[in-house]
Amino acid sequence: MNYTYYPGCSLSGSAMEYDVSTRAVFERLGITLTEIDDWNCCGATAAEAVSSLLGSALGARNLALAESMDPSSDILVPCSACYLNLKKVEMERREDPELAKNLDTILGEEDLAINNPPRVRHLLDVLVNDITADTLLQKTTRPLTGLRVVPYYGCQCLRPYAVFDDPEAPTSMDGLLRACGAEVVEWEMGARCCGASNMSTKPETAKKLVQKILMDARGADAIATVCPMCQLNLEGFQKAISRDAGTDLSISVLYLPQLIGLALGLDQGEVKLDKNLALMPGFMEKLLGFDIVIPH
Amino acid sequence: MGEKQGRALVVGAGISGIRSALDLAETGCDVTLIDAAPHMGGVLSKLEYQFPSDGCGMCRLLPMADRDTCLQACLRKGLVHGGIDLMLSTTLKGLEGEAGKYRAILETEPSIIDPKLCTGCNRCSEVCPVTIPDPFNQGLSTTKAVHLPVPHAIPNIYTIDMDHCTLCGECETVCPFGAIYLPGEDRLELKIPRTLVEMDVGAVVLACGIDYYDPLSGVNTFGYKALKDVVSNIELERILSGTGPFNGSLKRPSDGQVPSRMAWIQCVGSRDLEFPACSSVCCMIALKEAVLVRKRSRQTIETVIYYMDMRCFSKEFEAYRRRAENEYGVILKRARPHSVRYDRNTGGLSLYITDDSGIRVDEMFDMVVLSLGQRPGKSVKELAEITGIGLNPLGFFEDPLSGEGDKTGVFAAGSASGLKDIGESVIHSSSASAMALKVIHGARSPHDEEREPLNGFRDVSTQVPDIGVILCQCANGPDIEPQVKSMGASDVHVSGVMAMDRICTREGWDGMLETLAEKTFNRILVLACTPQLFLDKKAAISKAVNLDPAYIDFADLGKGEPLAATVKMGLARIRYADRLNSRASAMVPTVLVVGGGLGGMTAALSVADTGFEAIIVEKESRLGGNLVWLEKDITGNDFGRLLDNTCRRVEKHPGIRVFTNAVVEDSRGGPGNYTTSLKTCDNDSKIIDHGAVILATGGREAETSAYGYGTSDAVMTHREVEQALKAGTMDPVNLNVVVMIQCVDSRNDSREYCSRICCKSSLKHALEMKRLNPELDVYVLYREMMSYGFSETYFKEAREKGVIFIRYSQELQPEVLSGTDGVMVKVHEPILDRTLEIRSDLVVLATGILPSVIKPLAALFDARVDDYSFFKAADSKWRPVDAVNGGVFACGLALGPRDAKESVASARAAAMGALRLISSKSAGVSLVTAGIKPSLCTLCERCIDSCVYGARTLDSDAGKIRIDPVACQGCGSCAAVCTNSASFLNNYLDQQMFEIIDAAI
Amino acid sequence: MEETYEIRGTNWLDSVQKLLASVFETSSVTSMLVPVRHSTTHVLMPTLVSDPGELEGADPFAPCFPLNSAKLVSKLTKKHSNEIIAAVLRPCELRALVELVKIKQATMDNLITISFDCAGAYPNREYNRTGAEGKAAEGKAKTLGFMEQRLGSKLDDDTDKQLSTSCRICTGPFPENADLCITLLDHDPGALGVFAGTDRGRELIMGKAFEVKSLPGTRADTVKEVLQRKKEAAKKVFEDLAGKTATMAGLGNYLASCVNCYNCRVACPVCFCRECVFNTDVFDYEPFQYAAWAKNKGTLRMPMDTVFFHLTRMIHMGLSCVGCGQCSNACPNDIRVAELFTAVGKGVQQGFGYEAGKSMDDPFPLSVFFEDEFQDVTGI
Amino acid sequence: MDELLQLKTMLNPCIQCGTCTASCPNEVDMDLVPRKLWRMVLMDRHEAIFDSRTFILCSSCYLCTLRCPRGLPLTAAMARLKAIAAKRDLAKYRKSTRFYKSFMESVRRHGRVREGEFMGLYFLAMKNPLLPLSFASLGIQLMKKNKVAFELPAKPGIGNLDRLFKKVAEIEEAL
Repeated sequence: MNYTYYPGCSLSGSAMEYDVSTRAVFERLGITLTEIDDWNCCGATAAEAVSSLLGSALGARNLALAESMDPSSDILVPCSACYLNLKKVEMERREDPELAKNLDTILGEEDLAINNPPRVRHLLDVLVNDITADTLLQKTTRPLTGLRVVPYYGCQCLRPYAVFDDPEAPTSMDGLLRACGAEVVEWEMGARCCGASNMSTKPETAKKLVQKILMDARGADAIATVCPMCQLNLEGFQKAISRDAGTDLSISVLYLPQLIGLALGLDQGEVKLDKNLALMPGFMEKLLGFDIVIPH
Repeated sequence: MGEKQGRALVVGAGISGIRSALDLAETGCDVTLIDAAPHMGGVLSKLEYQFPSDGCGMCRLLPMADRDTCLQACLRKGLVHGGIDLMLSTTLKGLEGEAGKYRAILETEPSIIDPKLCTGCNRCSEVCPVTIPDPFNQGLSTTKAVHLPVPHAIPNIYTIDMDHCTLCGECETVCPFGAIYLPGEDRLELKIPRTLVEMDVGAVVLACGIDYYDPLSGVNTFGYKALKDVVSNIELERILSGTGPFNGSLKRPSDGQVPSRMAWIQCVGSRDLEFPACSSVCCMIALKEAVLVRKRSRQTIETVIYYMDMRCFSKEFEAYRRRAENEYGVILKRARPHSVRYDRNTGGLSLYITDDSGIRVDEMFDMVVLSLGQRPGKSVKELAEITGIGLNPLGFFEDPLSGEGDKTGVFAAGSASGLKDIGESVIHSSSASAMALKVIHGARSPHDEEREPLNGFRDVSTQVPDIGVILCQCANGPDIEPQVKSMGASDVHVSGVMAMDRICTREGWDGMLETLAEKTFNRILVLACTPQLFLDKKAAISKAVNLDPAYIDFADLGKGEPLAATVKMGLARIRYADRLNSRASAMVPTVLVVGGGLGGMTAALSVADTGFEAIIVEKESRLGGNLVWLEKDITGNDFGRLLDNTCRRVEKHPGIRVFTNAVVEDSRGGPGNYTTSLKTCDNDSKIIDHGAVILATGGREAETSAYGYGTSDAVMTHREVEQALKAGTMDPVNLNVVVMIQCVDSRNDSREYCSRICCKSSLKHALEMKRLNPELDVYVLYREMMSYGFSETYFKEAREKGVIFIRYSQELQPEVLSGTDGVMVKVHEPILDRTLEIRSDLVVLATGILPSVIKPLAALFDARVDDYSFFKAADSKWRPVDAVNGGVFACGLALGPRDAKESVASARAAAMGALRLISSKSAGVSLVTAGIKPSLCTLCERCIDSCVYGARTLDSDAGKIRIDPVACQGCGSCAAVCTNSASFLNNYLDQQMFEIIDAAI
Repeated sequence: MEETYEIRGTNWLDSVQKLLASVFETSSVTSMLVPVRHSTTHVLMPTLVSDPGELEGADPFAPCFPLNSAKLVSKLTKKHSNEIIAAVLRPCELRALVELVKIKQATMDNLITISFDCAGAYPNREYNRTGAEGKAAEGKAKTLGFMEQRLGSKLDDDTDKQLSTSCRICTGPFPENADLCITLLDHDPGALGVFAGTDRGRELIMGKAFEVKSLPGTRADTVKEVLQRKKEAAKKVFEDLAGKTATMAGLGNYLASCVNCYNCRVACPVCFCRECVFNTDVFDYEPFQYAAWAKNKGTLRMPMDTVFFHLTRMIHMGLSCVGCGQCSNACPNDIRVAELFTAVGKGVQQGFGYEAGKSMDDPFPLSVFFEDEFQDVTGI
Repeated sequence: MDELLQLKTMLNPCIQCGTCTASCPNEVDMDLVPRKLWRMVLMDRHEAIFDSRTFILCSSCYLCTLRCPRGLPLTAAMARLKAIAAKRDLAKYRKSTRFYKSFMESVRRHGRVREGEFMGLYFLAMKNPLLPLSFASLGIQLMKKNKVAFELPAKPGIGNLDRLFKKVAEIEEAL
């Protein structure tokens, strides 16, 4: 079981810890990730806002590259925005022959083509359905016992394409986190929008959404995320939002593979905990208390 | 009349199946009525309250003529009719042959409990160790694995849920009648195996009903089954029911608390992507439920209905909605909630909605009811394959406008061809049975045996009562013989008490007949359990002892009442049993049809096709009515061709006489026997004798002076548009903007009802104009789009084609200002909350439907009109086309607004009603019929006022009250109001009742 | 306000006689039913007068009515006749007549009704005891004295202890829809007013040579005051009665002295059966049945079915009871039947939103059906 | 075909039920709630549409798309409005549209986004000397973690997507 890996721009910059921890976890699980050569930006939310064809073309180029590398291996995408953009091309191409034709013309410029592209899979999808919680449970050597985690899914890995989870009441992370020994805290905000794409241009609107999420997460030790936009949004503005809300809303925010990596026995450096912007002392204390246990 | 017809098969024993089966049985067919369930009644067995009366009225389906052929009891319990064989747990597995000569293969589920032996004693259930969710209460309460499928059904046969049964064998051991055969070790060996029956039938009626949308099959955003206080509307009906999980008190399932706020969410599984049709009945169901809740709670529970369009499109529905809002305080909110969330803080349920102002609000409720949409019945697809009947794209039986030309002898009835309310289902079922009857009649062979004539019994009416008592003894029951014998001995009228071993068995029964044949009793009382089922057995006893069934009665030992009271009451009743010595005159085998439009012609054809005579009276010089100017309907049916075909068939039919330029002048008589004079064109009078009358006087597009109609050529009505398009005088290519205004002069204080076809007309014309000129801008200004049923798809199509729909309210009506360059329409757009000005070339007004004047005509036949001057039906649900007296019927627009297809169905139903009456034998008067003692009568005429059936008249020449025994339904109102005791109800006489009461206390 | 004509004679009886005579003059009435004090027996009895000269003995205001005249009007009009007659009726008699017309036991087709402000009446036996049944002149004087006292006190019932209970609790002592309505309250002593209660009355009254006047301005207030007093009196009587008769045992006690003479039934103006069910073979038991019942219960009160009889009459006639009180007058054993029937009648009529005798236009209950009625009883 | 007409055709089946509004996380800050916006599109109220800030506030959470009972691609419709606004370079939306444009410019040059470079491009495009300050707090955090560095626009190099961008523009021109 190997995957063609599409990291996307964020994972090579502001979300490097997501990239590093993902690779580390898969390595620990004995699965090879092969990065697409010369992959390009998926267009994020910006491309569609400029030209929808441009958005599709950017995604299509990556699919074509992946197909040329290995048509039988799924494309694993950790970033939700990238995932959706690539998925959208995968789906829309199939339904809209006109679009498919145009994409062929554009890709033709670089002598690329899409025939039967590999499936686009989100990291969470692969973890839940391919790796499975059972495997994690077996491989967990450092159970995160007593760590209270709220799983945050964001939007674009869930919607509009309901591929691997309920698009409004997702639960796929629950099993994975429990397999890691963590306690999953029930909350309402797992699938609510954090407003990341507005944070640069309409921060006053976006902050309201983040505030709601942070408010509901109170009581948990950490938020687990699967999207670099969400992660940055939830960890980067905690001080300002706490100030607005008049109450301390700071909370540790970690990428899901970081938590899984820790449970699998990786050390803090291997999952790049040093890059996280929000790690609370309470969380770090608990982390130190987790013992490596030898699996029976 | 009363000729024996062939056999018909009716599939499905819900109300539609019951209606069809009774129609066919009453017109002389043998009927086999099957249902896949172990009980009859379909979905209605679970529903106790129906709008607009908020009560039940199912028994109104029962025969009105020849009443004694049918058990006159609550139909929700069961149907027992001499001409109907009921087969439960039975499905149609194959059908071969052709119309009139089918061979049907019926499969009956193997039964673990032998229905012939089970007496419903409940001992099995008492010992059963397995508790399961009660399917009758939608799982809201529990029952045992061996249970009654419907607690109030007769017969009360238990069933075993084999999915849960542990085969412990307790029930088998305890059953006193040996009725239970649990399967053996290998579980496959069943003592009573699956049975296949082959049967020759002339026609098949498919009344297999519908299913409901299952929210669990979709994304279930409303949390159905996940949140306990989110219930479906059927579950709520069960909660409100006296046999429901809380014995009829309204509680929420989660904690048994009385809710304080309840929400209904409409269109769950309807009008969506998966099912782009409207389920037609949910709006009224929700209104009814909310009204029930308001009534029950003395208006303390707040009820809110979230809806998209409140589709109260049938005649009385709008008035019901007004009552619900104004009298009962039901709150209606136009909004579409997307999901129901559980609020952890309050334990309540929260709904996010956007109201009209665009503000998002979060509303809290403690109970949410989902108005689940319709889906085709489980068996529809299989039945379509077996019978060859077509399916529409949504998987319902096809329902063509004209079934006349079809060769097939298979007809869909009721909601199997799309969800209908009870009234529409009843109409549609009678329409199906009318077509089936035609097939059977056409295929009838002359060798069929004639039905045996009644009478020829020995005359015992003047003899002193000489009562024979038969006591049915159960081997396992207590020995009551000595007690009954001693009671018999002390009653001077009893000359013998005979105990028999279980007459429910073949041997017991034969033994009883043998014994009785040797005796000469003139009254017979049989003491047994569930005597309701012995209706046909009464006839058998009657034959064996040559005694009018009037002198044979049963008393129920199984009700748990004191034995002495039961026996004495039975004796008191039988002692006074009698048959009124009056005879109804023979039915006149002719039906008068007033009005020669589509409805009138269809009704006449349906009558004449079954061998009776029909006479059409039309006041115009030609037949056709509104069809003359209509071109086609929204589905594309060609009305010109329909008119030609129908007229041709009417003119050629030997059984139909047509009088054009003629009107009804006067009429005398009553159901079965009318004498009517017609005035024909040359001022001649023509006298006609007929047994029933069908009023098909039609209706017309309402005139208007609203919105500048009449002052500008650019303002037209739909009729004018239809004619202009048909004649080619209007070309939409020359138009740029068209505005259509709905509900003109309608659904307001002066004309309350919805005309129900105008929205379809507007959609039809909007789509037609867009087809001819895609550039055309069409605006439809509406209050509620009444695109019920499958016509919802055209609403969707019109939107997709770019027709803009703007909602306006009664308070803020559009304005039309005529100018030199076209017309300006001003309308407030509620979503944008601003007034739009639309400069248009054409404004089309939907002015609604008015009935032709029928009040004087109806009065001639002792029928009435409703508040809107349409024909007043005896009961809008259960007797939707008949007048109370049972001899007058109406169809088409005379009955209320309806489209051509619905008119045709109502016409066939009206014909079926007339046929039920005039094909009745009426040789004997029903046992429970009113009489009069002239010597006591002071002619106060109160009985006449109190008789809703119009069975009583004053014969002023003779100074006597006359009773029509056919029209009389034995309700007893006349006897109740008569202080003189001059009016009496046979078999409910004063002395008889006194003695029965005496015996009871 | 309806136009009123005032008539001033030497006294009330003279005034009313003038009015009655004028009816003969200006209409085609051939005879008139009116209480007349008989010239030889001096007994006051409803009399059919065809000679206006005989009206001299007419005394409709005497505190006595030996029977409810509605029954007599029934006899005069039930079968078809071309004669046009007039009838002077107390308001309660008129109400009974309206009920009888509704059940087709009388018609008003050829009938002119005349009614008046009723000052009440004494129980028949009481009136006889007062000696008013003396000579014509004494009777007349008695009536006028009664009128003076009653009208002077504005019908204050407390000032006349002899009045029958039915009259004290009567809440309809004023004429409403008679063709001609005579008003006595608030007129000068001896004078009376007359106004038309119907179109027919209007035609009749037109062109009469009486002085046109509007009703005394104080009348409305006085009427209100009288009714208020009577309502309170009625309430007291009914409460007292309810205490006594709420249980079967209580009712039995109340009716304990009933002997099944059926006089109350005969006196009742609205009881109209050709043959009462209690006279039929339904209640004609076999000797062995009596024996069996006696054995069953130990004792059997004879005659049987007395309570049953009254219950049946309440059921049959309660809706039509006009509260005239003649049943009490008729009882040989002084059972206060009228209070019982009036109370029950009022209650049941209220239930149906009906008032017996009030208007010809109100349909008789039980002959019409409303879907929503009696929801508290039917539960739906 | 006119872009707005295309959009209108796409939205024709809308029934104005308001589910989109009730679902939108940013609805409170919108001057025209989504339901009204779509109504405006159907009614050709172009001025009103581009007078509102509704579509620019869409954060692409796709809840409305998911929930629309008519199955309309509402998030895509919002994006289309953004694209039209970007193409017309409407002053009201420059803060956002230039953000997107700068982002895409970075993509065109290098195939990938260099977060630092794109922010630089954006600041240049907005010509607002105060703008960078509003990003300072996050930027400093990121820089501290050595995740991103503000950099001046670099010359296009490996991964340049000029050809792709050009072809897309060509096809769009022809539509």
